[in-house]
Amino acid sequence: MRVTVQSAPFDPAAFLAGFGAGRADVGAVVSFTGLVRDDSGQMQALEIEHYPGMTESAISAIISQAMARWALADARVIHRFGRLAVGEPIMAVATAARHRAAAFAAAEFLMDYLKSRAPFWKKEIGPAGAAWVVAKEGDEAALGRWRSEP
Amino acid sequence: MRVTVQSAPFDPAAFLAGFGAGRADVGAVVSFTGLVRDDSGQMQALEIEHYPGMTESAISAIISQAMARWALADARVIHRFGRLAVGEPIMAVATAARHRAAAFAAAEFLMDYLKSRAPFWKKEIGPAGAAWVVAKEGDEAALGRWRSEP
Amino acid sequence: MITVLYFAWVRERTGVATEQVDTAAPTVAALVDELIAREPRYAAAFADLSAVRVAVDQVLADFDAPLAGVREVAFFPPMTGG
Amino acid sequence: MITVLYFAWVRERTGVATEQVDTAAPTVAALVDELIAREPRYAAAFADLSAVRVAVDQVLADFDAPLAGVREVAFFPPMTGG
Repeated sequence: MRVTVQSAPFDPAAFLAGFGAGRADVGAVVSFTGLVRDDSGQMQALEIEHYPGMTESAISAIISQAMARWALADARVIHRFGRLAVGEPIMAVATAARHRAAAFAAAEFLMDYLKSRAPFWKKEIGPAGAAWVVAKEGDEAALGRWRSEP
Repeated sequence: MRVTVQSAPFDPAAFLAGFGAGRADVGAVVSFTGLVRDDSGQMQALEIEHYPGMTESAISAIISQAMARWALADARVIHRFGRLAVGEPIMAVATAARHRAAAFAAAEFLMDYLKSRAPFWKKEIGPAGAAWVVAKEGDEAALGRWRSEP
Repeated sequence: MITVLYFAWVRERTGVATEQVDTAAPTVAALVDELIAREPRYAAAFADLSAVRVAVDQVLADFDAPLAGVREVAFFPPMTGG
Repeated sequence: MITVLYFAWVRERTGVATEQVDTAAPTVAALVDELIAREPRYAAAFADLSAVRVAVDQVLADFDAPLAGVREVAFFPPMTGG
């Protein structure tokens, strides 16, 4: 398991380097990378605030849950904070498992929980000023499927 | 869209390099890498046969379906043939979309279809000889969910 | 003495990121009531409690969580990571 | 004249990867019948047709696919890529 929280940019390819490699019990690696999107064409930057101290422990707890539930061989999360430009990677997760269904499910689980349970807050900076991103109702609802499934 | 079919080993990190980067309309990139697993502890190699000529066109057709269905910004597939050692990457897919649900679904769709609709055949080489991998009933069944969902 | 932290727009309303609060409040909810009674900026921050989340000693908690032995309480909007 | 290809264990049973077949068979199924009638190795390859897949001019097809104008037919087991 590896958790990285940093303000510096990261390269998604480098984040994956060597992950899950050279092991006879890993048949599937899934990665997700979230990038700064600009739907309006007006965004100047994305600012991410976080809760130093709690961030790493909250992410580690989420990863531990996923690793136990899907018997993952490994999992890795990186998340940036500070000021990001449009197109830059915000965060990434990677999961390694025996089979692909587990690797996919665990990566989606990590994303759903990171979105609503890791202490990050996004603010969009545009020409008219700054606006905090509002959590979607769907984000909380997405957690429901992980409670109902076996 | 990029399709690569090769016998040479590939680096999953290099496969992802630059994918989906620097675009304002991409918020989510998902990748899957399949690796040679050895459950028995006795496998000496995996040999993959393919149908030159049909392979690239079959994969391209599957990617085109996924790109249209999820309005993907980009998608990429690499698949090896020939002799592979335990732990080596067999193949990888990557999808880039506006939102993460589309990127995840498209990557799973590509995997399900590549498994049963791209002309590759795997043979496991062990101390007792060689055995063709038998397609699982579940592989064909997995395609069903993509027909029923909207 | 409890360290209280505020994040995102909760922080912008209280005007402070972190402060030491001398309190005997038995629960998070009681602490919030004390803060609201102090100054209008706290009343603004806690005007809609359904929009505020709380962590006690860096673990997500409810407003009825007890404060006995607690060193750090944080208030913030629903998280928007990922 | 049709180019016929065999892959994986179908190829191992026919003993040949590719061959030119002079045929007037109207469908894939009729071509299979012709091959089976020729030599036991074809009968072995096509003993269980439910385990054999076919591609016509490099596109997956059914056994009742017509062969008029077709240049290439391939037989193989269910695919195991990915």
